[in-house]
Amino acid sequence: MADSSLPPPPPPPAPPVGQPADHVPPPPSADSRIETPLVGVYGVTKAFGDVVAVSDVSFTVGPGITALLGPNGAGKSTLFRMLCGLAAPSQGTVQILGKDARRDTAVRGRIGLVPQQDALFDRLSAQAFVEVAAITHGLDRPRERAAEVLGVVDLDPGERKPVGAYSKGMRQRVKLAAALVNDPDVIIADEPLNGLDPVQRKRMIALFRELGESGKCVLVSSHVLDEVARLGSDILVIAQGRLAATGNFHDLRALMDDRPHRIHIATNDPRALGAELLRRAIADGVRVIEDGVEFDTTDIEAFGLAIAPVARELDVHLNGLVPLDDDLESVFRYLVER
Amino acid sequence: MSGDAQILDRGYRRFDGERSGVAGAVRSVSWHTTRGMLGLGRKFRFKIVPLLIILIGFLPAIGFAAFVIIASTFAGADLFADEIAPEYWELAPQSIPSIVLFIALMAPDAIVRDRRDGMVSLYLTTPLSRWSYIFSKFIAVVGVLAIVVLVPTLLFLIALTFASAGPDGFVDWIVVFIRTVGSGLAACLVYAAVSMAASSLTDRRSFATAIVILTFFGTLTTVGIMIDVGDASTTWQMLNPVVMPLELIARMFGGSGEFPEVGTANVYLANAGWLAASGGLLWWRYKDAGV
Amino acid sequence: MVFGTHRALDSLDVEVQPGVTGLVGANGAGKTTFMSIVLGLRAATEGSVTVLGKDPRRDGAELRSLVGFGAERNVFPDDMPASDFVKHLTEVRGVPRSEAKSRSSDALWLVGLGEERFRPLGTMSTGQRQRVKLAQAIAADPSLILLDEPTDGLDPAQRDEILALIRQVSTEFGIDIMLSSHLLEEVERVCDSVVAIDAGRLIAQGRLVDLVGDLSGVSVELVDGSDGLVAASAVVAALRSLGMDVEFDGERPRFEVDGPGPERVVDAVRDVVASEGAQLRRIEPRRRRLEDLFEAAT
Amino acid sequence: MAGSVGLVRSTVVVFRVLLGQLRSPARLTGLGLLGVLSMVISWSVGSGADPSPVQHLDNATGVITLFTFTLVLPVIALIFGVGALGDARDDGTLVYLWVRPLNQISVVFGAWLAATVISLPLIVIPAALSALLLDAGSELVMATLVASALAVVAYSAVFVMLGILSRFAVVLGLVYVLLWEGVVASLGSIGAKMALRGYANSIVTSRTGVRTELANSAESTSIIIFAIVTVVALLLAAARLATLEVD
Repeated sequence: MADSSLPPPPPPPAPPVGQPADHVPPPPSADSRIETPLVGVYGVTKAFGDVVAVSDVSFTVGPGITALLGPNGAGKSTLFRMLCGLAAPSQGTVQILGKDARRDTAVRGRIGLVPQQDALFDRLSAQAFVEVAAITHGLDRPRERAAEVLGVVDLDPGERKPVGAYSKGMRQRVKLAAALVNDPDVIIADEPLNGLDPVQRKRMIALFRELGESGKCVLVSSHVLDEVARLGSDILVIAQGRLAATGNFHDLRALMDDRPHRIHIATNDPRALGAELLRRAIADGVRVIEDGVEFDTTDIEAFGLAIAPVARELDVHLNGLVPLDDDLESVFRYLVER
Repeated sequence: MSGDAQILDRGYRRFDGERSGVAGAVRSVSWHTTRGMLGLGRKFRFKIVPLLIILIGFLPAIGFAAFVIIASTFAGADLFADEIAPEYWELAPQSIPSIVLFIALMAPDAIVRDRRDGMVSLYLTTPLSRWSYIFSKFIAVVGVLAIVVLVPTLLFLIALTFASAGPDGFVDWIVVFIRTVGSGLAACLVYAAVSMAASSLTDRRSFATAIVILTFFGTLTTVGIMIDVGDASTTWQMLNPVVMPLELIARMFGGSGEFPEVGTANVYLANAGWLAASGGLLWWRYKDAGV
Repeated sequence: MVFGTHRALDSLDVEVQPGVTGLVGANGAGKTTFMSIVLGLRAATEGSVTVLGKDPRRDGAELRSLVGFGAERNVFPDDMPASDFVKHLTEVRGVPRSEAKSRSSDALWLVGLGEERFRPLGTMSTGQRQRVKLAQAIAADPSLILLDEPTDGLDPAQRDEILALIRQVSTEFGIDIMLSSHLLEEVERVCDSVVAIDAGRLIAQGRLVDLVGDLSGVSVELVDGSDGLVAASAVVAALRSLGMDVEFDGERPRFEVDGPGPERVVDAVRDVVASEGAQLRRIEPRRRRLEDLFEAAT
Repeated sequence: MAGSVGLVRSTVVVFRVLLGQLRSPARLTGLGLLGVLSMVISWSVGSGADPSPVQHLDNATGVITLFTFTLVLPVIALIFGVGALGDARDDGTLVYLWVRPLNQISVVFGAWLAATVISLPLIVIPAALSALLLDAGSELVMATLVASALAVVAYSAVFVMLGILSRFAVVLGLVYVLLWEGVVASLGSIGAKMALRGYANSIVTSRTGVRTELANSAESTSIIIFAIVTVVALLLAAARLATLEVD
């Protein structure tokens, strides 16, 4: 199916586990070709003069939410701009729904972009701004569609105030509405929740999850890892312009076998529990601290299965069990530090 | 082990000395602005324009002073008594070129940079208020402009005194000195205010220079054409911000400059008008400045 | 406080405690208005305000020399070296010139800027510039520092550093701080007390430890994945049969268990998980989060 | 679902959006003042006593071609022409017209329409009123109307192109207007051929008989040249837009 004029894309690496196994596979939309991923990046390099923003990155993304993470200046925004056709890669190819958005303007109609910059057409009202997006997408009922999608982001279509006078949080939701008006198959959002207050943030996270579960490909970048963890667990990590990791961050943590899992257990008899787990070689290291005991283990699965039965056997209370470096924050730090 | 070894706490030190309040704030902002305009503490290329402007202002004065001093030591002091005795109010206009360059290139720097760099809102979180901030900028601009205008004028005055074509008698000299400084400063106030107000309309330096030039020379040419070609009455010159301050200097000496037809009251009114308009515009541009 | 026609702050009565206070949830208008009033740049339409025992409108100038400020906007004089920037602002806040030079140098060391302090601000990273912002705020020895979304635009590593610095300024330097933020997790991590506003109305205020904290019972999490979900439902059913009340949304393998006596609850969870052979990931005391406060109020 | 958007429909929506953005109060008042200035000058020249009607027509035509066509018209067309697409590219709103299934020609066409439509009233009305105030005969008024309207169309296209070609479009535009058209064009006939103002002046000369600077062709030639310049400028702009890296 690859377009002959394009260099045949190198066989994409095993696509990341699009969804944790338990997610019901998305309903096959009419024209989705199973073998073409929604978003494909093959051997892409992008340099501005002698500054290499992105160097030889390849990945594919399927339906669902995938979070693009990376330190400031790692090349995330450049990557997003190439995906939407705003910029051309110096080397390699970028495909959305199998097409290059830089050359094929039709496919741009199936992309929903939430840009990072804050600028809008300041003199328009929210309704007018989203209507412009609807018209430029060629929708036939722009006014109704705009009002509908403004409702989805809790904005009042009747509000006459120009968006220039809106607060940062409200402008962010206008941008989101404009990105959803054409019911896109691929949503690319560069720090979409920046500036939202807690209530709006929670609603927008729920909205993104819904979009992901409905089979759309939602690619979100963010610096707030708590927020990313609530969106989903599939991540793409970029550091210094290179791809550092792809996939579910729990699996990624498990892959890091050079870093034992550290788990803190609060119990009334830390020494007994510690000794027993060591004896059974379930844990490799133990540190007793005031209110409990810290374990190191390389086999997190065995540990998780054994801890409750052992505690029951010794009849000690299992008041708390907290993995210290299993969360996204630690996974990200280990990946980017390297 | 000597008893006086000690490990000092390098932590955070409190400051409970005297704080200088608004006065100190105005002083440091106006000094900071002056340094900025003169390019001090900045890369060399920022020093070129200020140096050029000051040179243009000083050269004629230094040249004239040197010529007079040398000539009078050889050919006797009274040689020049009558030929070169210009009226005192004709000394300041000698530095018109540097005034023009100053208001177009240096004054905007005082205003525009803070707006573009977000410093205005930062200053408002210090003891400065909007008015004290504008005032500190005003002092800086008037100060530097005074150097460009007054120092050459005083050089001329001293040279004239050497050539014994200056005011005779010590008291008379002091009166002329005070009048020169007073009128010169008055002119600087108007030039500074108008150029600051014009530059406050934009955040970009190039646009600010364009607006200042348009304000001063747009009005100059329009009034000129109206009078020369359209035979409008000369009182229209009141709308000419380049000429009015110079007329003010002449009138403060009791004489009259290029436009005697414009009544002295009108000259004062025109200058006051330009000052008020600039103050009003500056207030409007800064009234919403905030955090 | 009516701001134009839009009521930015609605009859707010707030006492800010010493230590680090988080101003949370205020939307754009509310937050800027609040800070402008505290700094005496704008008057409240009704009601009275005292900051550090002073009335901001009457003795604003004196007050502002005692308040450090870190603006949200990341706009700086690009060609000015950070050292000059901090020294200048310290002087403008009333500290004599000689004293200002040494104090600004100390402040830059304390926020972790060594040699790079002499580089122009335009060439610095967002992380470094946030540090300069903090240095400028502490150099004049303020009694209170206002920080407007200090972690905005920072990546995770830079975020941790700035939050640690803020903590250090409060505990080690003994300067009270009020920071605005939209991220409840960060506020919980770094603040001592919180003022929560939603659409101009006060939702909650007080020390964090009183507002948020442990509840009775535990929240349990099994390993992710579909078999985790199956195991969770089985464990939940078993626990309910033992008379425990369990909250479980069925979407993710997590549930909250409560019942008579903390130890009986913990042991019940332990025994059921062991008998079901489920893979345990996390057991934590149930906590009321700031988020739940917002949830309840809207 | 989103097919490719019709050329006319997308041009109209781009036109409406960019026109809204150009209508900033600061620009309108500032450039409006420029028009008022030319009227004040024309009023004073018009009411001044002149030795002979021929000399008066000469003076009047001088005001129009030397003040209005040299300063007012190009500066206003420059600010709006460059602003039409230049502002959108600089502040990052161009992305809302780019990541869309529409032919980018309509973006350039819409921008040109917006620049022209907003410049026309600000230029042609003061120019016509100036001609009236100069009261030097109706030929001058008609000539000013026709010449200024057509010139705006061509200038706007050139400046829209400039706005996309370079980030320093305003400075480059001023250099073209003041240096090229002001100085170089008057040195040789090739230069004159390249200066749009020459064709505007030609229309005035052919209608009033008064010799004007750089005038070198009949009215019909000027109209054709304006048309060609407009089309070529827009095509170049579209070509550049397609290869542009948008933030």
